[in-house]
Amino acid sequence: MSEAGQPANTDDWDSVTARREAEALIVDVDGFEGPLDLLLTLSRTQKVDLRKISILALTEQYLAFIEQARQLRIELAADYLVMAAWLAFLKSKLLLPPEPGEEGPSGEDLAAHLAFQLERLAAMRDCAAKLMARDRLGRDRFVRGAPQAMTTNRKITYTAGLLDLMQAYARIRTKDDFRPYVMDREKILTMEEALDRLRNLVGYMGEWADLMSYLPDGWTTDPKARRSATAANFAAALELTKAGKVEIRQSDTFEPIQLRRKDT
Amino acid sequence: MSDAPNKKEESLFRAPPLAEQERMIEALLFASAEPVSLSEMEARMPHGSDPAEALVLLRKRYEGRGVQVAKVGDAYAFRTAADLGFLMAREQVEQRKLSRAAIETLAIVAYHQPVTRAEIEEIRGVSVSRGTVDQLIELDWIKFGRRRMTPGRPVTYVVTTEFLDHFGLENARDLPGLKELREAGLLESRPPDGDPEEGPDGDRDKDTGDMFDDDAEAAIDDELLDDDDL
Amino acid sequence: MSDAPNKKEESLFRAPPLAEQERMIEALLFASAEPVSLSEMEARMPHGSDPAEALVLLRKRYEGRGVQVAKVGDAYAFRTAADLGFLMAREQVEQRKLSRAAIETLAIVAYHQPVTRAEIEEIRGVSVSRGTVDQLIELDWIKFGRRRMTPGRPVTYVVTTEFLDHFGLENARDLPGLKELREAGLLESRPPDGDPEEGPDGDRDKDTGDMFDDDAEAAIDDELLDDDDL
Repeated sequence: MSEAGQPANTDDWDSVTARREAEALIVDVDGFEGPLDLLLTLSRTQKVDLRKISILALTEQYLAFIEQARQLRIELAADYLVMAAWLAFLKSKLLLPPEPGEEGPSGEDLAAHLAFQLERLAAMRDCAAKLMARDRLGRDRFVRGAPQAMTTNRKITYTAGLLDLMQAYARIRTKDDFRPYVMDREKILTMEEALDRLRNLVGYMGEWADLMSYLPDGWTTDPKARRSATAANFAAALELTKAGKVEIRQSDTFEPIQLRRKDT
Repeated sequence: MSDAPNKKEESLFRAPPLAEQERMIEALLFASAEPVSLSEMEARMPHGSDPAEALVLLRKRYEGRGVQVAKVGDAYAFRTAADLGFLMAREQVEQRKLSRAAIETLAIVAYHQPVTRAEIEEIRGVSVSRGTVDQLIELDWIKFGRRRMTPGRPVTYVVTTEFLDHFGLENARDLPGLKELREAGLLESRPPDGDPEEGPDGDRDKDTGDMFDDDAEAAIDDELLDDDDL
Repeated sequence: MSDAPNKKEESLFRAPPLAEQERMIEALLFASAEPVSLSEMEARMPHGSDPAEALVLLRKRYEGRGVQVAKVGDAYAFRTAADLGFLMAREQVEQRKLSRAAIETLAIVAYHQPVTRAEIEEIRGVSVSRGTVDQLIELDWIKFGRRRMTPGRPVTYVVTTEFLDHFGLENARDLPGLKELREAGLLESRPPDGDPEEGPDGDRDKDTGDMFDDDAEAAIDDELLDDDDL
């Protein structure tokens, strides 16, 4: 698929023009964006489709370039030297028959990969140029010159129901002699107890309110008590729903369960 | 390459078709930060253009549309149609739960109004931050009541009509008393030793009583005008 | 005060006629310099409006006009027609001179997204300087994408809506030559297999395929929400 295996064609390289080009390259070495960029530029001297490029010839060109740069005492970044070493290795792989039992990719595979990298970089350069040549905003296409302020007024409404208010008041008024609910079975709220309590609260249930807001005080912090109270309250709420006293709803799985008085 | 100058030269002699001029003005008015005058349009458009004529077409095209070509002084600009201004301002309502301090303060004002800040603090047992009171005032749930005729003439707080609306009450006196709260299961602890009958109609009857009569309401307004405490 | 809820309720049942919705979108898009998303339109328009449907009408109406409705990602904006850019010399924004490295990096991000820094370096054969990426991020043309689930969990880069807007692209799939590049196997990390049986669309199909498929696109959006690296 590539001509990598064929002997190097160095005729071009020897021509005066090619030499001049190479010298120009050396003077411009700072202008290169790394060894791959240099390789891509060198490959243009082959004047063939990148898919048909001779990697071996390119390798020769690159190594010659590095050698010249050294003679001219131009300091080259380490990347360039690493690439040179790698290309020298590639060259030997391409020229020598594989050692029996050798592992790893063949010289042809490596050469094909390098050709692919060059083609890919060239393609990206092409794309970049096409991209920059598009009808661009602020150059060819324009936005509204006098945009109008579109405002979003974030209005915060605070929710508080009558129940919250009364519970808050009750909490304050009974703070002094407050003591947690003590029962025979600590931290267990029975369904009957929850039902009794909820039944009394039904009268104050106006709008949809979270079932959890009906948990008795002192049952909301301790996880065990809270779990029990939640379960009992839920069962009680179902009972009341069954009895037609309240309506119950849940918008989605794991969403809050809400209650309200059923108007009869 | 050689086409471009020719084309340009050509346009020196032949003005673009009117429909094309209309497009140009449309783009110009759209992209310009300021209204554009006829002379400026002419200066920007290809030689021989007649912006005035094209503008007539453009204005007609936008008649009844969501934006309109408006004349501003002797210049022109796109403006949102007057009836669609409401689209530009958007209200986003966010619901938040009232803080415990706020709900407690509110409850105390509701049950004890008119009540001074010192009294609120006494009942809650903690100091009431300025922010909490401000928030409730901003929510339109409490307002300043008549000054208490005691040393320092402290300002009092009362609940508002909006408060009653929001909580679905006819009157703050309709709030259930402690006894009812207890019966409703809202008080988990044993009855306090204090007056079991204590509620909004408790021993502050007199104070509360005059809270909602017309005199008091009028007084409140006065208050706000000469209150230098705020 | 009591009117408001009624009015709102009414609109729940009657959306404005489509022509009216089209006017509204026209006004909204004219008012904004930034693309406006469908959900933003919906939030601003009366309840029950269907901006997507009205937009079809609006886009058609502006076909060939001096300003056009451009689709940018899932948002829309009016932009002046590209052929009229010459009129807007005054509005022209000086385009920041980008280094070759920046331009190439941008192209690589656009065509290979989501792409890691190491991959960019692999394609360019040179390390990417911090400044190059910073510059592109500052221009709002690239942003962080989801971390790659490979050792080290490297961050990836993707292009932004501003990028699409700037270069007049509806979405990243519209990049010029994208299809050809993919078919030539140039968006992959390895050369197409030499095996003639397989062709360039051989067994790495899957790898390449998902670069721009819906999952990947969706992932990009998710990214921004949960990326804690920003």
